[in-house]
Amino acid sequence: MADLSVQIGNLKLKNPVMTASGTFGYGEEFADLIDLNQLGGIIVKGTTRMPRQGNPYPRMVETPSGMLNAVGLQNKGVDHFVEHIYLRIKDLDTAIIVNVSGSTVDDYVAVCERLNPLDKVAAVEINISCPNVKQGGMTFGTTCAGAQSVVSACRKAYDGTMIVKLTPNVTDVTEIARAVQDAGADALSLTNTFLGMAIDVERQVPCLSTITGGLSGPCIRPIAVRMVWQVAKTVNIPVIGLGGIMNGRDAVEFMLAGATAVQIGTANFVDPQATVKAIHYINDYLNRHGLDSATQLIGALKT
Amino acid sequence: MADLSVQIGNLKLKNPVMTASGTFGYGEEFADLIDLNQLGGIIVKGTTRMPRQGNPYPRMVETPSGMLNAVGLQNKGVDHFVEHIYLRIKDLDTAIIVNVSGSTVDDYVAVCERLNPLDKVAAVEINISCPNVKQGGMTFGTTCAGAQSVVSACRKAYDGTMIVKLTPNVTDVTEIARAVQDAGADALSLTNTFLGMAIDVERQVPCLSTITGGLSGPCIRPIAVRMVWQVAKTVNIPVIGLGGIMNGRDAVEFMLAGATAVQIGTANFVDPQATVKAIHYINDYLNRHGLDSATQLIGALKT
Amino acid sequence: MEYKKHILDFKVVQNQHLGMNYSLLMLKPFEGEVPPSAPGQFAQVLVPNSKRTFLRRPISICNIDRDNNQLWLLVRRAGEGTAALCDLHEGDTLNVMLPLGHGFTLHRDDAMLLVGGGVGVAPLLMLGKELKEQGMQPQFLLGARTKADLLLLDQFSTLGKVHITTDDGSTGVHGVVTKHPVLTSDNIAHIACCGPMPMMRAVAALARQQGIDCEVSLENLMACGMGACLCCVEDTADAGNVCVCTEGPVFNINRLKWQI
Amino acid sequence: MEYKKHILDFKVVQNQHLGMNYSLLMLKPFEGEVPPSAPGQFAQVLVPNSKRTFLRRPISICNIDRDNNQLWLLVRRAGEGTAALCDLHEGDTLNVMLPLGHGFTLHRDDAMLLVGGGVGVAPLLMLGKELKEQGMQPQFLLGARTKADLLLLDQFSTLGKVHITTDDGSTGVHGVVTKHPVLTSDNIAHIACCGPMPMMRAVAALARQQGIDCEVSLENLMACGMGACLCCVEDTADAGNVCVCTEGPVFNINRLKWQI
Repeated sequence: MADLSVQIGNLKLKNPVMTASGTFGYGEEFADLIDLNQLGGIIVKGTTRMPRQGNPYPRMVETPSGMLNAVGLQNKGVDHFVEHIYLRIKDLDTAIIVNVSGSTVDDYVAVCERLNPLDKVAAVEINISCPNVKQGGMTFGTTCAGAQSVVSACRKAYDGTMIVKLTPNVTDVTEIARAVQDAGADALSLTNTFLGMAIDVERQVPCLSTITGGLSGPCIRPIAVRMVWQVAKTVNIPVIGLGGIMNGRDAVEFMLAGATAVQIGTANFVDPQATVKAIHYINDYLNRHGLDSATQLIGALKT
Repeated sequence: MADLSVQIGNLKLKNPVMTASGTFGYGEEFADLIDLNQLGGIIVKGTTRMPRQGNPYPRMVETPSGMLNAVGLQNKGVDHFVEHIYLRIKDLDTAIIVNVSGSTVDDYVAVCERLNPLDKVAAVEINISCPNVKQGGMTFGTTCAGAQSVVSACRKAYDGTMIVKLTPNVTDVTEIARAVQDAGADALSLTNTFLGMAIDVERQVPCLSTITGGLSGPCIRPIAVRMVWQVAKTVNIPVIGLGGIMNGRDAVEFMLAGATAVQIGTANFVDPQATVKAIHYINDYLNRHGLDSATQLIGALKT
Repeated sequence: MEYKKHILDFKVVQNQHLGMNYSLLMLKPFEGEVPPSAPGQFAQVLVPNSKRTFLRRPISICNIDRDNNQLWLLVRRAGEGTAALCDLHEGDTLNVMLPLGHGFTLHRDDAMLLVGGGVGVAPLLMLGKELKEQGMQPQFLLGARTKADLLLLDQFSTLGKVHITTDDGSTGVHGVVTKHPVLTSDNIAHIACCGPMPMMRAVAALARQQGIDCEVSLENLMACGMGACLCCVEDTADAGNVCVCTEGPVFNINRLKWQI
Repeated sequence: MEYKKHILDFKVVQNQHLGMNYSLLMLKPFEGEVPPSAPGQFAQVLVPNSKRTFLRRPISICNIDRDNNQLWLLVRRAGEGTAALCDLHEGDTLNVMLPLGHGFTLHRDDAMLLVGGGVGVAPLLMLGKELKEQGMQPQFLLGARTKADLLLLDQFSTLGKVHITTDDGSTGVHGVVTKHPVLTSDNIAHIACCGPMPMMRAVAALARQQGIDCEVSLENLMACGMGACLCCVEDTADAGNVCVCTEGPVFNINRLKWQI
C-alpha cells in the first residue's frame, strides 16, 4: 500500500482526492453510497454571510460532455452552517473544508470570522470565481487587484489553511495566481467553471434563467489541466486541480501537471462513487509504477 | 424556399454556412462527398508569408467531445497559394476566403498585399488567435494594442472585406472586439480554439509534441456561444460564430445568439457532409418557424 | 420511511417495445435483490450506449416484480438519452441508482384516484399495486392522445377500475382527463397525478377548486438526483427553492406556487 | 488510380468474435455496392455506441467480398472506440467513409512477401487476394504472440504459402517475424508489411540491409482521414511532413526518416 497522503499548507490530507464545492452537498447525501471517511477532504457548498435562495429554475442544462449550471450559491447562510450542519459533519474522519463566497469583501470576511474558531473546519476555500452571482464572485477573480482585496482581507480574518479558488475566465491565470499567493493564500484551487451559454433553439430562449452559467465536466478538462500546469510552474504554494475529473486517470493527469491534490466535482452527479474509485485507482497506479508516495506524482510530467 | 443569404460587410453569402480554416483543406479534399458550390463560403487553411512545416508529430489527441490540435500552421506559403491553389479553386461558386496568419505584423501585411489583387478572393480572415505558433498568433489577439497593431496594418494593405478571427483565451472578449472594430475590421469571427493540454498518464508525457494545443469541438460550444452573444451586443459589425458547431441546430444557436453567419470546423472531421446538412436544416428551420429570411435569426434570442 | 440508496448493475431481461415511442425495460440486478422502494420514487439511469448523453436520466420506478426480482422502467423516446435506452438489447447491462426522492402518500381509504397521462402512468402502476396489496380499492384515470398511446392498460385493469380519456375520442371519454366525470365524483378524496405539465396543472386546478387533496409528480430537469447539485429546484410556499429530487418528485399541490 | 470517396451506412451482417480481443465485422451497405477500393486503403468508421468516442476510427479494409457485397473490417479491442465496435450487434448500423489513402504497390511478379502482425494482417488479406486474382503467387509471413492470436489463418491459406512465427513458439518459428528465414530467402524482392511499430521497424531495417524493396502501413493518430486536419503527419525525406491519411497509409521505407 503506497502512502497516499499529501500536504496542503499545514493541512495533511489522507489522500489527494477531495470533493468540489457545490457538487457534494455536505457529504451526507452520499453516505448511503460511499464511506465518507475514505475521502481526502470534503469541500462543502458555497457558504455566504446571509441565506441565499439562489437563481430561479431552470438552473441546469446538459451540454456535450458537460453541463451548465446557474445555481447562484443557494445556501442557508453561515449561521445555519455553524449551528446545524457543522455539528452533524464535524466528526467525520476527513478534512472538512468550507467554501466561502460573497458579494463584498466584508461578506467574505464575516464568513471567515464566523468559521475561524471552529476546530473541525480544516481549511476554508475562498471562492473568487463563482460565475452565477450578479455581484462579487467572479468579478473579484478576474483582476489581480480584485483578487488581492478579498484574499488579503480574508487572510486577516482566518488563521487556518486558506485555499483560494480561481476562475479560468481570464487571459493569464498565472498573473492572478501570483497576486493571490502574494496576498497570503496557502494554496490555490483551479479551475472553477467556465462562463457559458446554451439556447433552446425551437423556443428561441436561453436554457438557463440567468442566460449564462458555469460550464463544468470533462469537456473543459484539457483547459483546466493546461492552467494547472501553467500555475504550478509559477507559484510556490500547492495547487489543487479540478475541472472535469471523472476518474482516477484524470486525477493522476492533474497531479502530473503539477497539482498536489484534486477535487472531483461534476463526476459526482454521474457516478456518486467516483471519489472512492479514484482513490483506489491512484493507489493501484502508484503500485503499478513502482512509486511509494502520491507526492511523487506532483508535477512529474516529462516534457 | 426561404432566402438564406446573409451579408458580411460588402460580401454577400448565398447562405450563412462556411467552413472554418484548417478543417477543410482547400475544399478539394471534400469534393467527392459534397457539392462545394452549395457552401456559403470556404475559409481556406491558414496562409503565411513563407512555407511552414508546422509542428512535429503528434499533433492531435481526442478529448471528451472534442480534440486538441497543434498543427502549427503547416502550409506552403502565400506564393504557392496564389500560383497553384488559387487557380484550382477560384472558379468555385462560393466565397473563397483566405485565413492570414503570421509571426510579425509585417508577415500579415505581406500576405494581405499578395492577396489584395486577387479577384476571386472574397475576403481575408486575419488570424490573431492561433495558439500553436511560438511567435505572433494568439499573442496578438490577447491584448487590445496587439490586436489593433495587426488589424490596422492589414487594413491599409487589403481593400476588400476583412474579417478578424478572435481568440477566446481572454478575460473580456468584448474589449478586444471593440478594439478590432475600431482598427477597421469589417467583421469578426469567434472563437478560435481554446488553449488546452492532455497527458498520457501511463507514459507521463504530454499527448502533443508542443505540450499545449488548441481545443475545439462541441465541448467548448457553450463558451463560444456565450462569447458570440456578448460580442454581438457590443459591436456594430457582423459577427461570424464558430466553436463546436456539429449540425444545423448548433448553427441556429449561434445565429440566435447574434451571429450573422457561422463556420463549421471540427465537425468536418466527424461528418464531412456536416456543412450541407446544416444548410438544409436552416432552410427547414426557417420554414418550420414561418420565417422567410435567415437574417431574421440573427440575435433573435428572447431574453 | 427512508429507503437506502443503492447503485447496481442490472441486466436487461426484456425490452418490451410499446408502440413506436415507449419501451418497458424489465431489469434484473446482477447480484442481490431490487432494493426496497416506495411508489413515486425514481431511479437515475446511466445511459451506456449514447454518444451525446452525459448525465444520468431520471426515470420513475414503474414496478418492482418481487416474484421475478425485476425492476420495471417505462421509458418514452424523448431525446437522445431516452432513445438509447429504448434501443437497449436484451442482455445489455444498465447501471441504475435507486430509490431516490419521496413518493406518493398512501391513503388508507378507498377514495383515491390515480390520474396519469403518457409515460406518467409509470409510477401509478406501482402505487396502485401497493394500494391494492394493502386492501384498498384505487381507481385509475388514464389519458392519452389516442387509444394506441394508452400504456400498460392490462396491468392497470387488474388493480382497480380504469377510466379513460383520449384526445381523439378513439376510446373512453373524448378530451383531456379533466373532462372525465370521475374527477368530480363525490367519492374521490385524494388524487395522485403524474403526466405532462399541462395535464398536471389542469388536474391541480380542478382539485383545488373542488377541495380535493392532490399530489403531483414533478419532472424538473436534474443533474445528480440526490440533492447535491441544487439544479432541479421548485419554488415552494413554505420553504422557497427546494430540490425536486429529494423533497419530491411528489409534492402536495398546496406546497407549490403554481398560478392555478 | 484514385477511387472516389463515399460515406455510406452499412448493416452489421455478422460480428465474428476472434478470441477475446478481435472482431471481424462483416458489413453490407444499405444501398448500392461496396465502393471500389485498393488493398491497403482504409475506412473511417463512426462509432455509434460509445459515450466517449468523438472522432471516427480509421480501420484498414480487410476484404471486399463482391459475391456477397460485403465489406470486412478487422477490429482490435484497443480503446473505448474499438471496444464499442467489437461489441456491435448483428443488425446494427455503422456509418463508414471509404476508401481512403493510398495502398500497397501491386508488383507483377511472384517475389512478394506479405508480412503481418496482430490486427495488421487485415489489409494483407485483401492484398493477397488481389495478387492471386491477378495470377501472382504471394507468400505470407504472419507473426503473433501465441497460436491463438493468429488471425484469419484459414483465409490466408487459400491465397498462398503461409509462414508463421509466434513469440511463445506455440506454432511456427519461435520468435519475432524477423527470425524467420523466408525474409532473407533469395526469391523475395518486395515486402508489404503491416503490424505493430516495433515489428515494422525491424522488418524495414532488415529489408534495407538486404536491399529488399519494402512498403509499410503506418498508423499515425488521425482526425479527419482525408488530408484536411494535417494531424497525422509523417516526416519524409522528399517532402517533409506529409499526411499519412492521403499520402499513405502505405509508404515505401525509402521515403521515411526512420533511424533503422
